[in-house]
Amino acid sequence: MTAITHLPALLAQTLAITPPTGSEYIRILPELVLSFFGIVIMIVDPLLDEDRSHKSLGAIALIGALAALVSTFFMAQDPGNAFWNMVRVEGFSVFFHALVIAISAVVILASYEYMAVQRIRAGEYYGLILFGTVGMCLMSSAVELVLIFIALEISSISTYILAGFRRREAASSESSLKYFLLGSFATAFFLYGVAMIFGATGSTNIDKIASSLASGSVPMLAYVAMGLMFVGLGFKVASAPFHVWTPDVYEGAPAPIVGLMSTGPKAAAFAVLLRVMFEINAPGRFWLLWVSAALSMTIGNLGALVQDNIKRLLAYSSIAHAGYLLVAFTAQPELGTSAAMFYTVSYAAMNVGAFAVVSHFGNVGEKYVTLEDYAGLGKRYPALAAALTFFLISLIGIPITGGFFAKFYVFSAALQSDLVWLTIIGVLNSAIGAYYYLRVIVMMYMREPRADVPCPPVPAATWLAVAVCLIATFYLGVLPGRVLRKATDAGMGMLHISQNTTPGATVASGQ
Amino acid sequence: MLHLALFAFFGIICVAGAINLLVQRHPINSALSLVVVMASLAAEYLLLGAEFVAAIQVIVYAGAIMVLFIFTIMLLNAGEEERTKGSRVAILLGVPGVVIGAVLVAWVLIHHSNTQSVTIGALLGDPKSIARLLFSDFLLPFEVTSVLILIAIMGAVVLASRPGAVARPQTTPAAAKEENEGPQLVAAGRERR
Amino acid sequence: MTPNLYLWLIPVLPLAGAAINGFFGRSFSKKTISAVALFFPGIAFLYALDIAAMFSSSAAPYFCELAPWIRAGAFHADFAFYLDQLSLVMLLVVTGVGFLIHIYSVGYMADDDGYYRFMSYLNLFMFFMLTLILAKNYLLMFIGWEGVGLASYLLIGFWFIKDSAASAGKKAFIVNRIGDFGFLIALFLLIKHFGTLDFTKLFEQIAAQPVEAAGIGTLTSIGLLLMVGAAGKSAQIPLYVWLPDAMEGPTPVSALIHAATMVTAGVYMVARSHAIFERAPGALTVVAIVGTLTALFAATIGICQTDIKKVLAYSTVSQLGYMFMACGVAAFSAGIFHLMTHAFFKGLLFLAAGSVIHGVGGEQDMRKMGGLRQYMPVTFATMGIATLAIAGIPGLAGFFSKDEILWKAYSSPYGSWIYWLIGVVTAFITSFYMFRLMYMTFAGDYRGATASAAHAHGDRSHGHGHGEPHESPWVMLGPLVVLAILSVFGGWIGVGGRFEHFLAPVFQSAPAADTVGETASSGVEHLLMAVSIVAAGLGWILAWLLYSRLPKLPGVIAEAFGSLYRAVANKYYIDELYAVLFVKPVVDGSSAILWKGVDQGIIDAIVNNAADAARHTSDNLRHMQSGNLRSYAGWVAAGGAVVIAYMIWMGVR
Amino acid sequence: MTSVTAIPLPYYLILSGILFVCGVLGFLIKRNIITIFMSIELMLNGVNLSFVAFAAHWHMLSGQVFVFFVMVVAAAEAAVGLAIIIAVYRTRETLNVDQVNLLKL
Amino acid sequence: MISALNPYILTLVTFIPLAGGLLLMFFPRRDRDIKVFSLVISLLAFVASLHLPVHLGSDPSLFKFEIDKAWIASPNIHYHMGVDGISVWLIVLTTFLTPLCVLISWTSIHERVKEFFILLLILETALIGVFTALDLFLFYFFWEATLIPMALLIGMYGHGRRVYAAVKFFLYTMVASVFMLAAILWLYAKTGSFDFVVLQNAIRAGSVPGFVAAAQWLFLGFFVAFAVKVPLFPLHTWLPDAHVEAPTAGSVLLAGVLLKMGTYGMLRFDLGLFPDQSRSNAPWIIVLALIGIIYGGLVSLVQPNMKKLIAYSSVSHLGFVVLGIFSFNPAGLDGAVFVMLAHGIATGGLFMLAGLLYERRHTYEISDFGGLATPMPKYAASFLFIVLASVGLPMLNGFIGEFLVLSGAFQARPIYGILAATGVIWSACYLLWMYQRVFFGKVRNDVNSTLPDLNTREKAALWPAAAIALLMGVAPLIWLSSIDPAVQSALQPFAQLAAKVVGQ
Repeated sequence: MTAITHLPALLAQTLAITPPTGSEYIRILPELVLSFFGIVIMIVDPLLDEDRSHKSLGAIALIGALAALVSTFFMAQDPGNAFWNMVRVEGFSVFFHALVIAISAVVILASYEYMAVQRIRAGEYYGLILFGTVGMCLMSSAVELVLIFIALEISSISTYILAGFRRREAASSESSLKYFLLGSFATAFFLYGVAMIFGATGSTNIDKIASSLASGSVPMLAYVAMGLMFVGLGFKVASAPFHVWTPDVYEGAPAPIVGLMSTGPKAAAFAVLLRVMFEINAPGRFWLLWVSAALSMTIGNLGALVQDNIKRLLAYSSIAHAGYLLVAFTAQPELGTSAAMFYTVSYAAMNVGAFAVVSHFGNVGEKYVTLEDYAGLGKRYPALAAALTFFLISLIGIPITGGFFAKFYVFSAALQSDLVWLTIIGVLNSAIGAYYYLRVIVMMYMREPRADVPCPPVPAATWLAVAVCLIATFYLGVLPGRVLRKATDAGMGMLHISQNTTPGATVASGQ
Repeated sequence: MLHLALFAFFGIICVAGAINLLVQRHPINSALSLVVVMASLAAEYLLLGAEFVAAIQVIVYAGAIMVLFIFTIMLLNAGEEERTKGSRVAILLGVPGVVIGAVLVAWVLIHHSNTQSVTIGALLGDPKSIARLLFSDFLLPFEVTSVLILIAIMGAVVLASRPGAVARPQTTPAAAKEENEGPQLVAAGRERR
Repeated sequence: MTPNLYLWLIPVLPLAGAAINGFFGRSFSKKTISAVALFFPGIAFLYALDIAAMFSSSAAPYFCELAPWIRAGAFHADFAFYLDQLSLVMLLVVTGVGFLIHIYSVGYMADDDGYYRFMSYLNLFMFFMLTLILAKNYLLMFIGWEGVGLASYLLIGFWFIKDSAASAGKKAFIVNRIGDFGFLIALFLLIKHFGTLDFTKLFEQIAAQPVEAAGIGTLTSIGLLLMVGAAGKSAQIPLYVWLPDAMEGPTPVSALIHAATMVTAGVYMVARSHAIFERAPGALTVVAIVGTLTALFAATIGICQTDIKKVLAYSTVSQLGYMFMACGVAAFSAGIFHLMTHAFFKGLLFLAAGSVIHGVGGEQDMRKMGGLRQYMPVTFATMGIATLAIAGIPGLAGFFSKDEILWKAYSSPYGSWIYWLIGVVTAFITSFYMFRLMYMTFAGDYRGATASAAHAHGDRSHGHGHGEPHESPWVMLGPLVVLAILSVFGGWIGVGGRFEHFLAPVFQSAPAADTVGETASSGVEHLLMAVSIVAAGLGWILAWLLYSRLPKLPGVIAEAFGSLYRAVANKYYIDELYAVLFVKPVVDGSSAILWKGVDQGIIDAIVNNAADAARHTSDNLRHMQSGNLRSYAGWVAAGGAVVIAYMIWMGVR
Repeated sequence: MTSVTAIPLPYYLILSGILFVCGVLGFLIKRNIITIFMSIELMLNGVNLSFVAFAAHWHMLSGQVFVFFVMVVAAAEAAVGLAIIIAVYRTRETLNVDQVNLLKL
Repeated sequence: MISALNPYILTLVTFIPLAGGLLLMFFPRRDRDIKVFSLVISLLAFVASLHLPVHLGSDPSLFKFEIDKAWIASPNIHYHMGVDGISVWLIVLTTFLTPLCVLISWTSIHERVKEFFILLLILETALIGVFTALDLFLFYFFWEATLIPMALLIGMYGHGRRVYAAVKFFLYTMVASVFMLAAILWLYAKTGSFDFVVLQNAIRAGSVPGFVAAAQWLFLGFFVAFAVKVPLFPLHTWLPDAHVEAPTAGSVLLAGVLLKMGTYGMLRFDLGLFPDQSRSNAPWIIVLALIGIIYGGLVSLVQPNMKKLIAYSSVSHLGFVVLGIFSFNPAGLDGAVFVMLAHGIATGGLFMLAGLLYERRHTYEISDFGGLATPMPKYAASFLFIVLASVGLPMLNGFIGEFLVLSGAFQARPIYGILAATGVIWSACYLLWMYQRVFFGKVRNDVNSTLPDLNTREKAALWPAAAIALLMGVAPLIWLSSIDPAVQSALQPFAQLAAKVVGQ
């Protein structure tokens, strides 16, 4: 990206192209900031003493993430398209930028201790997180399928690598391999879909595609294209039947990274899915999403019932949550979008938190990740266990947690779209789901501690990470209004609907 | 006519190569047949007038990427793959699914893609016009690929380097479990300097 | 117009006594306890006498609205008391006899370390009994009704160390509950149809009702249900079984609760509800039949009992049968009359029996007694009087009341000669087993073990063990004497229908009863009277023959009628029958079918199976995760194929 | 503008489809991880062809530009993928995908 | 108390315990201080709650002490609380029982004392909240909020198969309440409001689109959630397990208050929002209730375990409540509410007593006891008193309620009353039999011969309950006078219904 600095002049001389204006750079500011800090890390890494480098590198990465977070604010200042309509800055993309960057910031925090305990190369680790975040950010703001594809690849590849970071464990490299191969496999489908949509409409720009599909009869190719793209994206968001990779990968990957990839890339992928499904008013999507949602919820929850490995359990739970999220996609766009966006936020909050706790309990080589190891943690780490309990309660979807409102909005959106059956399947699933989350709580509080499980002190960084997630979850559970408002606005913006005419608004105001 | 003949010729080679990739049991053979596929594809590109693409296809794909593959195969001196019974799902569910899907898609492509023909050089993909496009409309993706490549490099470095290569002092009591591993790793770390 | 007599004081006084002894008695000295326990009922008794003195039939009935109690929707029930001739009689009987028995208990229970408990229970009983009597509405009456049940539960189970006593208490309470069930339903019917339970309002409305023809009408069913309640409380067939067992309680309890007062509550209730019964001939007939049968049935059982108290218990049941017979023929006043006299002589009998038991150190088996007359003459004398009274020997209380009943049973429009016949037979049996009791206990020589083996019996009424039977202290004999006097002269107030006329204002609504009495020629009356006297006499003579002249004979007869004898001796196996018919099925059924079967076998099984099913599907589902990459690719590809197929279908549609 | 030397677009599309399907099948039936990876490349090539074909059909060069990006991505994937494969080989001493099933259920 | 704080009293009463619990979190682990503190807090809440009935005002049929503030703009959730003559007493019941629970747990909880009392106080807040909430969302929130602390109380401090019991309890309620959630969401989706009053008016005005079609399902959605809590006959099997395993305080609150959440919900929401459906569904509901009454009685007759016995007796008693509610007449509803309160006191007392015994002997098996009346007379006396209250002896609290319910049911349909009245017999059977087996006879087990009698703390925990039981029996008007009007107004729509029927 360093090339960018001198490029405009060059362009100007050689091929008389009007170079991008400064404001267009502002519109990709977060990406720039992130890449910059990524590069900084790469440069600094070799200079530092290996033994202690992970601390300082982590600091840099954290600063970078926070800086990027701040820069999203500037980015938000002047919405609009940039770089020949490659990216669009609007409420929607800003929302996801902030979310994704925040996620990686917290994950970086949570990784602090992990770095030390697991003895992982910090430089590449943090660098990859930052670069991966660039990809996720671009996914949310790109309105050009090719750019989306590349961004998707960036975030994916970085997570493929990160998944393999516990290099002493065979499991880690295996999960990396599975994730990589299947990921590329699915990406190929997505790409084929892009090719077909290009063939069908002669463009890969979301708006153009939308307009050309809207005008006249939808060509057959478009349907196939949509199908193929759904396969690719469905894989990324781990929705049934494309979820198969999730448990294995999550089990093998480093815990904080699971926290990241179960939320960050997922959120970005959902952003893309929202654009593809709603902004391009994707033809014939309804039953696709309906079935996929129902399947994901059911498979996820049922699959989790008998899991004994926390990470695997949470993997299944993430499948289930993807299902709940897809319920929102079946609802009317103006209702579903905001619901889905809110869901991504609260799911990120609780899940990252949960994994932060898990990664601490896991200890060296993540030896202690089975339910048995969690016996009696309520006694050993009262506070941390309480935190985990809170996250789990949120995942169950019990009031005063973000998880509750997330489900709540999704289901009320579904009901307002008269999707009674899907809602019933959903609530039943959330009831079933209660069981396996409860198992963890039961383990922590109702069993005697195991002597052989070590309990190292909880470092401040982990505390901070957990606290952030805790506060976020709680805030979303008590005062979801603001975030939902933002989500609604963003969603309307993306759907090009003016505020005052939305059912969402009437809901908000009530009677 | 000639045009069609060329198309058919390279097309058949291409498909043959692809199928050969599947039937060959030694990775090297598969790799070579993949090279064949790519070369013949380059020819197809030429037929479509995408000369620059054709060139890149040969240079980058057949030249760089496939070399990488073969290099790896050599490195890991992978032998004949043994016919293990790994997965029923793939055979019973996947293959039929794929076939069905393929048939359907083919049907769509034949009937529902607008069946207008294209001629040689229908659209000249000469370097200049492509470059113009690449540095205007696709400037951002182009730049972004740099990040992609950066990541790829880092990944390759991290994953390919031997696990012990980076040693961290034992920072937690829990880590003390691994005395056997610890010291020698540290040693390795030093000698790497 | 009615002077406000503080009626509520009468029940509340004993309650105070009960409370004081109950809470603090543990730390009191025996004297204090006795003082408290006697003081309050005493006052109540005196106050009752005072009321009786100033009672004027013209002013009756007296009301006393104390406080509102329940207000739910339109339904009201208050703490309201009510005094008329009927309740006055009951009041005097209960407070009077009750007080005497309190005095008696002071002596009888003196050595028991649960003394304070006992006394406070007795007071508590007085409270509930008086509430029952003085209640102005059925609900308040029901309070007393259940309350006396509670008191009897406590007192029967007073020696709870004895399992038999505990069970007897429980049995009494539960059987009573069964009765109360009927009572409750009756109340609901009343509420449903008349919207109130207040006697005055209720009976006004009912008086307006026509007499129901035979067959089930509302009033009839109400009457029958009330009768169920009464049968439970007053130990009528089929619910009499608890009373004999109730003899496990200390003897004064048997005297007070299970002879003189509580068991007669049923009779009182029926009499109180006469307005209903008079308009429900069907119900009346049932009452009469039940009463008659009970009278005969219980009497026959009485013949073969050897436990002195059991004999008296069955005799009580049988006498209660008489009373219901009276009520059943709408001769309520006769019933009440017998109730009163019975209270005197049966109370006396029990107290005397208690004195006997006390004298022989807790022995209750008559076969181990005999010849006690020289040891305890006073007891013998008083008990003799009582026996004469109950046997219906002319001149004594029992004679008048029983004769009244028999006559009414014959003459009343509801009556029939069958009732009369059975009544007479019963009278014969009664006098037989009563004199049998007298002979076995007092005649001949002392057959009891002189050692203090008695204590094994667990009746702690007798602290210091010694061989010789002995007369009881005067604190016990006093009441005997008083009751003896009452048993002699108590009946005279009934002569010439004075008692009946006194009660007439209450029962005046009764269509015919007394008028018929006049019309029937007094010749018949005297004839019947003679017959019953002869029957009583015969009973006496027979008893004298069998148990005084030729003591061997009873054994021989027993042999002769082997099975019959055994059946009678074992109370016709009724208890066993009930056990097999009701208790066992309920318990086993609940355990086997409901709990183990439905609860665990079906419901929980379903739930758990659902859970297991979920876990099982889940377990199968995991095998989707074979861990093999190509399988995963297979899923993805297949899924993709389905998606594409669906999309194409959408497209061609 | 159809001339004698014209070829119907569907031919190209079918060809690309065949390549793609071959790739998918390869993924499903091949055991050697590297070969599986190659079949992914095959799929990408198929996609590329249809990109170019569509580009010719729409007379839009962007279609050809996409091919470059796809190639770049393919290259990156190749680098990373092969590195991962090496890592797996280190820990497992095998390249048979059927034996890489530590994580399951 | 000053009526100035009327607008805030509900918030105060509801959240005093929670505040206490939060403070407790920062306490040092000195058990004694913790216990004393939580006792003080719970007493404080009790005193504060007494303000409610005192100032309930002339017309208890309306919602009093209302506070209605917008909480969340979207969805339109209000912090809307208010009480009428019915809920006010349930609140007082809760605040009354909690101090007793604290006392009863004084020595029985040894480890993780702090957590215990924190959970207890949180639970109290949730319980009170359920009875105060007038916003369906708020209600659901508190409803669910009771789950976790209760489950934890059972699971952390219970005995034997506590985990199984806790999970069973949690899942039963969870699964059932999601149906309620769905129904609530539906209502919200159609009306855009969670406010009970608003919804009620909207429904009565018939201005809810698609209501008629969905009403039956909505009714069922609510009803199932409540029926599980009650618990109604086929859904009751979680109760015995939960009770047997729960710590004493848990059982007391579970039986005393938690079950009432269900019946309260039926009364307030099922009858309040769906009068027509309540009517049309009444027959089978009543049948279930009757089965529950008899079935519960019979099954508890044969329980070898004291707590299980009491648990099943609860099934029987709560059957009375449901019966009363669905007989739709003042007597029935008055009775139902009264039984709720009475059962809360009596059964709460029974569980306390059982708990005391467990503290001494660490068993609930009836067969392990016998003859206890000799070593511990005071205890026996208290036990007998509570048993009699529970049996429904006149002049004690049990009787009033049962009598009213029965007469109400009888007026609705004689057979209902008759069948239900048999429950009176059963209750006498199982309780007295149990009492005899535990207290009467000789002391068979030497361990029992030296058991200490009640000490002062235990008396302090038990006798208030006994006193209230007596008071409720003698002066039920204190309660009925405010319950009755509220019930009348609750029955308004049914009166109209009947009128309509007559009219047609």
